[in-house]
Amino acid sequence: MPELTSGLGPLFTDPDPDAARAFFREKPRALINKVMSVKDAVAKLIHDGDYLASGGFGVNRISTAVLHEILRQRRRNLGFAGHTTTHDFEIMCAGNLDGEKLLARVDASYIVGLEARGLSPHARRVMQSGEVDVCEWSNYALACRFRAAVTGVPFVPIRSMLGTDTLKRSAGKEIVCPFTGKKLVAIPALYPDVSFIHVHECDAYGNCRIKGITVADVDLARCSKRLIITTERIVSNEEIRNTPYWTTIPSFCVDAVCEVPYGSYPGNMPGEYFSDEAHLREWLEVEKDLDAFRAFLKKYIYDVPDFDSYLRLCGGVEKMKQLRAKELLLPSA
Amino acid sequence: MPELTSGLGPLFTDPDPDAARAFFREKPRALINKVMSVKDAVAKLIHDGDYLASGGFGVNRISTAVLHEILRQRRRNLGFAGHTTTHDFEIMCAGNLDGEKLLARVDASYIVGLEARGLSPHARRVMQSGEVDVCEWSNYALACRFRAAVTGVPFVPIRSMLGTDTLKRSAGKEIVCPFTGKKLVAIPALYPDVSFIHVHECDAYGNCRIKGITVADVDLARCSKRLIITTERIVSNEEIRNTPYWTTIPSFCVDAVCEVPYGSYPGNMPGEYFSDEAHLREWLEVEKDLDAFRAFLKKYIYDVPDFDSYLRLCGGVEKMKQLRAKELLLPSA
Amino acid sequence: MPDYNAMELMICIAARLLEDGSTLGVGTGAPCAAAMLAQKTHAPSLFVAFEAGGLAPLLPSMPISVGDSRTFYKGLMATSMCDIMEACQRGMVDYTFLGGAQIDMYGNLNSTVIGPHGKPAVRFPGSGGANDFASLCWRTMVLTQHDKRRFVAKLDFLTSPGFLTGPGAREAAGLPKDTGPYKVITDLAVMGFHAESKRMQVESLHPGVTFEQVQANTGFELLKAARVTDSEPPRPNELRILRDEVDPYRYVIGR
Amino acid sequence: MPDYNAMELMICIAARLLEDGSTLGVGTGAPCAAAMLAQKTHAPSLFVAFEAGGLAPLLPSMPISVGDSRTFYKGLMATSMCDIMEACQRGMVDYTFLGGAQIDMYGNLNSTVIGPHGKPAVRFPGSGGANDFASLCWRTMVLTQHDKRRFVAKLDFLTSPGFLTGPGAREAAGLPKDTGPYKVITDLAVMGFHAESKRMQVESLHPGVTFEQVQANTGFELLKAARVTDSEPPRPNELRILRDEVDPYRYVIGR
Repeated sequence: MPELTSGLGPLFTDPDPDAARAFFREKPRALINKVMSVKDAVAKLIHDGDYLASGGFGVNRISTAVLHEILRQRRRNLGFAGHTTTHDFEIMCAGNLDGEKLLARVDASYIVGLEARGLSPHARRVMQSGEVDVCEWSNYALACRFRAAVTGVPFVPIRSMLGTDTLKRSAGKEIVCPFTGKKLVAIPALYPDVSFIHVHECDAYGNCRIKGITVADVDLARCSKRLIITTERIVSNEEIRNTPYWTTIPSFCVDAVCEVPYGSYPGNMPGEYFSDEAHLREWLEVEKDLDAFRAFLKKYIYDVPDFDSYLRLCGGVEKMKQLRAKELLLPSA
Repeated sequence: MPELTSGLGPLFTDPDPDAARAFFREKPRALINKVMSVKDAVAKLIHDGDYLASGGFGVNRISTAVLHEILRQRRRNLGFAGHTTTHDFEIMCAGNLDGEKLLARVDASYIVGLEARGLSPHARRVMQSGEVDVCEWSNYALACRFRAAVTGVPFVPIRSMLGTDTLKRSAGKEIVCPFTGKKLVAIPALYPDVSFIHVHECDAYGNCRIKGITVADVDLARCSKRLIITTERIVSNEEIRNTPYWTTIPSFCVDAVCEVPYGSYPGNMPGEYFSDEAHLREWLEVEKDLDAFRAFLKKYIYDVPDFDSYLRLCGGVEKMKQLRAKELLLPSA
Repeated sequence: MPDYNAMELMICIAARLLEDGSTLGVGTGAPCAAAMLAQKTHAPSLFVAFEAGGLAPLLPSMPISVGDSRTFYKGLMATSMCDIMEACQRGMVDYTFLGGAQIDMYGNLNSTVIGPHGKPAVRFPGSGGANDFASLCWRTMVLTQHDKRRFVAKLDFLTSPGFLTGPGAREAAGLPKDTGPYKVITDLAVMGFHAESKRMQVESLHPGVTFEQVQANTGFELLKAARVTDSEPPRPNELRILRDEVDPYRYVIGR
Repeated sequence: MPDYNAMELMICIAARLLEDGSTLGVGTGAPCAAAMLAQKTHAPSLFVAFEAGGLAPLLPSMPISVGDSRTFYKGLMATSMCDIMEACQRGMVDYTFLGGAQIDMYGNLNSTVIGPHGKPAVRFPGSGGANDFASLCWRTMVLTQHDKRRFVAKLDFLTSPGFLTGPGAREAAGLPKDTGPYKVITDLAVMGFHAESKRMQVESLHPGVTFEQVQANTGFELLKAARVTDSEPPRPNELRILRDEVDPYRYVIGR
């Protein structure tokens, strides 16, 4: 029997499948109209202390409107699944300012960076302060936490993280395979309290289509206790039913449907619009100075009533046309 | 520590992921034209003693042409994954006649039946003779054997089969969850030597689209060491690349592409043609009498050179038009 | 003489047990007819899930196979077996209907073999998805003919779990909490399970059937519920819909 | 003065190591440029896999994110992170390119923190998919600048596995057999790993660079390969394709 390592990292959520089953037993399944505003969805479904997860991939196909609304409604003490979180993590960290603490716990596989764009000065400030509890994972391991939860089992085994500090600072546990005697890492299930996923289209009940890479969202949608869908557009139930093999998320997972055109802005939405790199650079730039950052957040988030107003501040329809041209590889207007 | 049950059933294949990795390391990935006849694909890729798995769901979206060709080429001593196998299992069992033994080992979750149509007399004859080694599973457990293999881990845990004779006659092993102390069943990975899957369309390299339920085929395609695709039609690589989110099986899993229109006949192909219930009833009927069955197999399989000839014997284009009308819920011609 | 047959009665009783907005894992045949009838009466948003991947179709007719194209005709989703079974394992599927060659007093089912496993007298299909549904859905219902050959004291093979050996046995085996057999609907009666002993008990008798008659067709001692009622016969609108819309060719109800 | 810069040289060397018909897990930046260059020279059917789900795109330009729409533009498949990572775990992915804030003599990488984990002096992004790629792909390649701050005797945090503590350590840890670091390509040299000791060794020196210079920029003792060669400078057609087709806006090579 080889010596087995158990990660020292904190387990922020309960991996017990029977506790999750008791919740899912009561989750409504009926086909009812779930269309509401982002403001109402956040007010109704996201509470202080909840553990959240964001769909998409950091700055691609993200629910920016929900993230802004969480700031506006000043939620506190949240947990977050940092599964290649980039701009989404940057927005969450904006809630940790001047002694306020929106983000309290994070399962980190990729945080504080914006990939090729560089690191977020404010997210680093927050994460270097020690005020946020951190548990480390690899991207695949964190995806497998959703996979285990979807499957309704307390863990799934994988073969990465072995031998590293990433494992030691995770909450994974080494186990021995009963068939081969090989060492594996048991990855505990993660059932987020609330997730938000941006999709290309869905019906009023929440049957969704994603037209591109799904990242971890097929799983994330299924393992989340509550789920907010933002969508580029709402389509009819008849349209969904005409090609049921295009449905990626079924309505019985969904609690709210919010129609938010350009909802992934300033991020990329495949086939719809490219990312606004200038605006993303502006975020990274203003974060360097706290006064500038406060003013920026006030202007773009706290002083506007909703996401449409944010889009108007950022250039409105003209800007969106440019980003669409860029996405479709057309000559820009 | 609760008492743990280990299934007594035989493990027909090696669940070791490192052995599988060594195979997959050498599996060619290049984009090359893989179009060939069913005859050549079976001759080249399926050998005596191999462990096989069939895509689709028994009599829906199955590779009938490959199954017939296995009979015609008189393969022997095969293993088979009986994952809701109905008409496919019936065809395999037809190779166990007059002392010949095509089928030697079966992982059984659903065998010998054709669902609402009743049981296959000959498949029962074969399975009641004791000449085929059997390991029992539930459908989900057997699907999870593919899932574990796809994942490259030696097992995945599930919560069904517990407490039953199905578990005792399986090769699953009870384990204790390191997080919750709960009992789970470890389901060992299954890497078939060869699988055959019928799809709606694919390109010459083997990038495939399935337009309907995928059953276990997304996984089966990925975990099989060798894979034969039969397809209703071949489309261009450009068409595949125009909507990459419709690809269900990527070409690097595929070893042979065989264009076989009506290839699931007498089974159902979603959106294409319905099952030929009369012909399926004829199979069940002739099996009752061994002489009649021998004559039937000679006429429909052994004495015809290929699947097209079988289709002609069964009513050809006229019959196919009727089945298409039935599938599309049109008034039959 | 009643104006309905035993199968029609069983299907109507089964349909009434399905709540609107609940989820149901089913196979073909009578269970599917019950689901369609429920949808067309009191439960329009009953979510039907087929183990091969079909979810919530608008069934144009009774499927022949759990995987045929009818099972996802105008469905909300056409997905995979794992996706459906994972939903069951996660606790999202409320009901299932099963059958079997044998059933015992704890609602355990045999659909694998009669006789020794290695060389059986009769080989049946095996578990299929039945063990999974019986393990993972919240409430298992059984629809079956009632005779001594089926209702036996000891199964030849325990394919799919009921309450196993009795109180606490499912939990001890590791099966999900609070799951298990719920109702057994036969051509004679409706049975449930005693809350403490987990043994099968008669809860309602079909018109003209006595408890003694049910016991005489059962290979183990049946309990009686505190209150044994009369099964409600099919209502006219149920019969009309069942015959005209659900099964016009009488594939299931015709026998 | 050569007519190319260090980054161009590194990318050309990296591209040449990629065989046609092999599979590669990559991120954005220089690794992606190397993959594009390989495709446009000797390896047209190099399968590029992005961890977010993009498989084998016809990249119209360099992606900004591992998950942006360029990563599956006219791809063979747009799938999920698990599907890509499972392919790695199954043994279907031959190469990966990684980077990191620190690397040690066994090719272990740190991309998590400098200083104590609970309250670090510097927080980096963490593993992302790097630990998975380094654990599961057959051969790991590292592209990085060469200086003593990066090439350290002891990592502050071991994010992604190289050969861990040396010979046999990966296998003992449970990592898949026969995997591990393959090449480290810097602005000074190309390094591999000694077959027995698993320690980093200089295999080729870039034009004008001496072994001593490489050692002076490295915080641990470097080995010398049995035969240390001269790195081949970029060929004219490589430079032309890299500058005109792969990175015309000089996002990566412009520095």
